[in-house]
Amino acid sequence: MSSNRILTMSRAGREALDWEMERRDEIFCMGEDVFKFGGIFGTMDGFGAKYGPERVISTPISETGFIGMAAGAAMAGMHPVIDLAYIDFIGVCYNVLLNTASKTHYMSGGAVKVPMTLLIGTGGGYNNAAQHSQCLHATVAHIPGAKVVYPSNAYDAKGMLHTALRDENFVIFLTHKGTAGVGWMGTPIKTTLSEVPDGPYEVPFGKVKVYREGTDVTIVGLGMSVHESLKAADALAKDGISAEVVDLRSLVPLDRDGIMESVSKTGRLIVTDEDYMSYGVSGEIIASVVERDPTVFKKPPVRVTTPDIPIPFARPMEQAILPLAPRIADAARKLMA
Amino acid sequence: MSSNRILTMSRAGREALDWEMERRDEIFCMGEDVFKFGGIFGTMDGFGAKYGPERVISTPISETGFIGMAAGAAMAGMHPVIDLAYIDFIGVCYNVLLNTASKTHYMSGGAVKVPMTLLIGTGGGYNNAAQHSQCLHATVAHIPGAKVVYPSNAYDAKGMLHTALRDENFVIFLTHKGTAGVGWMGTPIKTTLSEVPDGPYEVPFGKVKVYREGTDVTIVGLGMSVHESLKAADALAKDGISAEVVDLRSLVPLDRDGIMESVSKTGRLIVTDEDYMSYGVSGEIIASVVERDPTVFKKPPVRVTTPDIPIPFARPMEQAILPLAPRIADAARKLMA
Amino acid sequence: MTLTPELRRGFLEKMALSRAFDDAMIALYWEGKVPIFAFGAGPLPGELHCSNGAEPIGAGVCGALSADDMITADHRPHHVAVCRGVDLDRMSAELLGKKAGLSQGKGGHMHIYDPAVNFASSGIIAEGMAPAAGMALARRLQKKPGVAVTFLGEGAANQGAFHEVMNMVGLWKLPVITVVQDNEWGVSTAKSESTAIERNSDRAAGYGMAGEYVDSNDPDDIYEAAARAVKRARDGLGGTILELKTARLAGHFMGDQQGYIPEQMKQADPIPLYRAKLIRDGVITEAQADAIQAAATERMAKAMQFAKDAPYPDASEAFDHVFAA
Amino acid sequence: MTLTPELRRGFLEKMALSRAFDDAMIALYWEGKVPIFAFGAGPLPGELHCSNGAEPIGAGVCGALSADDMITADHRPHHVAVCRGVDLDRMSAELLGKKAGLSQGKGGHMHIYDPAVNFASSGIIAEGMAPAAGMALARRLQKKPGVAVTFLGEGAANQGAFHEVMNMVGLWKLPVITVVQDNEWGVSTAKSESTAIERNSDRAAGYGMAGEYVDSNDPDDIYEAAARAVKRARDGLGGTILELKTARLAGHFMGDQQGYIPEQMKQADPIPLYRAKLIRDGVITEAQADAIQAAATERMAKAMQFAKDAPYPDASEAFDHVFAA
Ligand SMILES: Cc1ncc(C[n+]2csc(CCOP(=O)(O)OP(=O)(O)O)c2C)c(N)n1
Ligand SMILES: Cc1ncc(C[n+]2csc(CCOP(=O)(O)OP(=O)(O)O)c2C)c(N)n1
Ligand SMILES: [Mg+2]
Ligand SMILES: [Mg+2]
Repeated sequence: MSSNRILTMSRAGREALDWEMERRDEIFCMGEDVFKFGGIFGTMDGFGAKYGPERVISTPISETGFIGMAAGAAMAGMHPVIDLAYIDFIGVCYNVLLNTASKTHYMSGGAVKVPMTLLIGTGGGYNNAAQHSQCLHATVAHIPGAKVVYPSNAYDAKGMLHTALRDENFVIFLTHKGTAGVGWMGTPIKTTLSEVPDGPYEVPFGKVKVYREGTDVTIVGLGMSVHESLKAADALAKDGISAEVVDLRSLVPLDRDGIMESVSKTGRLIVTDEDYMSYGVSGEIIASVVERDPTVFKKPPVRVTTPDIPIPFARPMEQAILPLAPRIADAARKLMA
Repeated sequence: MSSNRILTMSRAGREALDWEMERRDEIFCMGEDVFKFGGIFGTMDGFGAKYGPERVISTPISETGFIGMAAGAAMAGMHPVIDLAYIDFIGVCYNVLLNTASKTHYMSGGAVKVPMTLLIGTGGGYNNAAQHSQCLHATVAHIPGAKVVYPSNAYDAKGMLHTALRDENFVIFLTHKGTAGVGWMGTPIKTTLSEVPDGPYEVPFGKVKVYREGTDVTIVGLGMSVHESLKAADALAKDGISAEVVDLRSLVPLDRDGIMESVSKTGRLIVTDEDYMSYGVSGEIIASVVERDPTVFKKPPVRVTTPDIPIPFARPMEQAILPLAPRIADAARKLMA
Repeated sequence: MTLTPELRRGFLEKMALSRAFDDAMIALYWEGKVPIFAFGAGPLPGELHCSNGAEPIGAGVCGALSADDMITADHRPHHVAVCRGVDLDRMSAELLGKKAGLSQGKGGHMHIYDPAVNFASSGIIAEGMAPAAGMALARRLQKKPGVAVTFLGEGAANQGAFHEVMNMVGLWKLPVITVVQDNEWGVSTAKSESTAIERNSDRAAGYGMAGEYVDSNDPDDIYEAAARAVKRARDGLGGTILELKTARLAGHFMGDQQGYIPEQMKQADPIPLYRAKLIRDGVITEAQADAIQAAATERMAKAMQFAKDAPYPDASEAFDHVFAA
Repeated sequence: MTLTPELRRGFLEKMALSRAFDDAMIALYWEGKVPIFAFGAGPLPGELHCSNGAEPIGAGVCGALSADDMITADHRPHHVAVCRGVDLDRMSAELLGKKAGLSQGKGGHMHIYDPAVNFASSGIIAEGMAPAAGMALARRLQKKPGVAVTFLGEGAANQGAFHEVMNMVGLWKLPVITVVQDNEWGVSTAKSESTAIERNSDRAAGYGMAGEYVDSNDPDDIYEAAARAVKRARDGLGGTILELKTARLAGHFMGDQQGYIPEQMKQADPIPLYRAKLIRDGVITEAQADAIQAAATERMAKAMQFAKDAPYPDASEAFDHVFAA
């Protein structure tokens, strides 16, 4: 097969997992409905038939139980891949993330490893209301001992999943529902699609990706916000404003140098994030820049995020509070004024 | 009784709860061992005997269950006061905080209220290792719909607990174990003690408190970090450096104006926080200042926090990673150099 | 506690109304979702979990309750809400995200709150169990009457909260009825694939409380079992795990093709069965049955019109109700 | 599975060693904590939950296990660790926070990991249950033998994780033995104040697995029950909830005055009882018993000396092991 293939994130991620599972017996999948439904993003689509119920295990609705089991299986030499569907559900199993999977290696002084990959969908924009639209990536990124990555396009989805599956640590692998390219979220977003090589490859964690170069303003985002930023950058280009769009891709480790590099060039920073504003990613990014050099800023940096409110159901309210392209573009225009 | 009484935070908080419970039947207490032990900080000390087992309910070790019950009781017109002991345990009941207690008022369009007060102890410094020393205040402050307060001295502990008990919302009331003045944490820290009026009074949420005025550098902290900052300020005074110590007191709402006011004066900012550094309070504070005015800084702001690592057990490691006074003072000296 | 003809006719009325509600919402759901199916499109966006097939539970259980009693339901709340008497117009408006909705458009279909009839629902699995027990505790402290009833699915019964809450209900003999709606499926997972034993009602023994299983999906039987549970609760004998076999006729949520359901597991529609039974028992005539159906359809049409006519909230209202003032 | 004299003598040896460990740690714990009691002071800082009184569980259950089997313990892990054969010197060093400790001083007494004997423990209530089941699952996938045993308290059995894990163990017939250590107390809360029924082993029926209660706190009885559970597990018959009545002689943690324990609930020390029993049964003589005690004391003194002599880790090592390289 040629490598001239344009894939969705969903299909690309599936290739990585399939490739690794074919070769490594220690990898197995677990999660609600994964055997028949293949995971929220189809990352395990068809795996039930291909690998059987021993390696593709549908579980009861017992997240503390099965993610805790996965951690134990990892300690015993396996590499579980868990589908948690929506990040809104972390509330019922947060202890496993916070205290077990992330800290055992440290608490054992390195004697025990917990290699496991936790796939979680994030985000809203499709009117699923306060308990099924959250991002909460800051909540998981604040846990020491867990790596947290967040690809926003098919190429990265595949490469970063290979990397996660070869990592000996607990990796929280986030995907914004709207970026994955699954049918129930509507037409795939064009900028999430990419040409994806056939074979395996790794995309290293902890490096930002400059999606689009620019000179006037840096827009830093992650997940869906990258694509809203790209839309905003298109609009801004028409106004003669050159925006550089930087995708964080990885929250832990975080590429502070990469962010700094872009801001040094433009002198203007917008951080856009679909997670709640306070005590989150947006503050961390801005602080990381200013603690290196506050004089880099020609204008005060700006946050375009979901405000500190639960996500409302009705479309007019939901669309207004999400950090969509027009809000990002507006912020950029003000920065240039 | 005269008001010339110097109390610990523990005793002061107890007075507020006792006063309110005497007068308001809707208040009741719940938590593990609260009937016999009176709560982790003795906030309910003696209440078992005074108010009886109906109003001071010792529970099974079922945090999702009893905190969820508290939320239901609140919806039905009560005001529960819950003792969760250590914040490290939020992992087993995080859903109640994240999705139930904080969001019901919003999701019901204001039709349902959830007035409840959740008392939680935070922090380390006494070698209780990775699962009993965490702060995690950013993890709860990132939840929209929950108020999060954090007194650091007896006067505020009493006044803010009165305020919490009269608030119609879900209030997460944090106290650093080391500041409470309970025997098992050793000799009470002098700066946590205050003169406490006999009668009830409210300390409003969302206002910083300037503990000590200064002109050279602003040190913003919360909980235990306030007291480490005060120690650092004493040391700095000997070097001729005048430090202003600002206690956040409340994370939600957050007094961004109050912080800005101090930094505008000194032009130098240290944020000190015993919680993990990334995606936490320290980044939020710095971002809040710089997004208002990056030119306020004479020098880049500095964070003195617990790094992004689990808390190690052994004293030499633990003491080195905590944000103690010498680290804060060092940071200030560098800022002044 | 007697199964009077009025009561039974009422069951059919409630069931018909609940079904009319779901059918109307299903029809609307597909508007605007072509050619590509997207949760977020159309006048009724978001996930939609309908109750078709579970109406006997709503009718039978709610029929055994009085105004003082309190309910928490789950992500599939319509049948319970309709049978409890939640305001139909405002509930319809809520599903459409209108300002006139019960939650002023902030909640959507999983978050139905109507304090006027002590009704609440929420979308995280087993999340409503503890609040229900807490409501019962509140009433005890307030020295007011009231039984709390929490509705969940058989899949949800494997969530840790179930154990914690059942233990406290048993320990403190709280008047809490836990209705496990056994529709055989949790999304695509059959009960036998999720649950170590056949009946969750058998788990009641582990909590020192009563357990009962009703396998007919018939509102008469459900009513009688619920009434027994309510009596025990009011008599101070504590809680019951009431597991009710039921049906899930419209899939897990809209868009669920249900290809995973084998032929022999196809479920019967309880409404025509009950209609026939009432006619057979001489409680109503064919004509009366038709009239009940027509009345339900008409009532729902009115509610839907109300919902459609109602204006959307203003975007700025998103910032209201984060905190109670 | 036969209760040989060698085995029984071994139980006494293990119990004596475990007790020697705890007594030595208790003595050290109070060093440096005067005049004001502070958790963080002295050469053994932090909370300390000792196992005095629970030694028969460690001896009896671990006696029924083989090297392949896996253990997760809780915040009170010493008796299980010592009886499992966790490295005594390095475990002692860990409690003192030394570089030579099992976790290089990073873990402390609640976080004992010794992969050489498949042992782990952790400090959040019921946290170890799911990992134990996962270890059993791993072995099944790897087609390797091994039973997993998880130890928790009777108080912990009311945590939601218990239910979730027990259901999956039952559902998938995993070889997992859940040892509920019923020492009658969870901190100051009596079992009757926390648990709706008398015995957690009766909850096993709700998960389709075997449940057994042993009420003697005698290692012989515990061994036999554990051996039965191990046999069931190895035979593919699935898990067991094994609840064992035991004692908590040194309070919940150091500093617990235990004023809440009524006279009639005072617990017996199982070690002198077992010693007398073995002498009565002619398994050992008084002199041999004394020798066993002396050997334990001596071994522990050696371990303590090792721990005391060992250097602390360097402060900079705090940054190691956050991630595996
Ligand atoms: C904690 C949590 N996990 C997973 C989900 C996703 N989810 C929603 S409904 C559902 C299935 C519920 O099955 P059951 O309890 O039997 O109710 P039914 O849908 O059959 O009415 C799942 C897995 C959720 N909402 N919350
Ligand atoms: C989730 C959680 N809640 C509370 C605690 C605090 N805690 C530690 S031990 C304990 C009592 C445990 O009782 P039990 O399970 O009977 O064990 P025992 O101490 O009697 O051995 C409690 C409440 C904790 N560590 N984790
Ligand atoms: Mg179901
Ligand atoms: Mg106990």
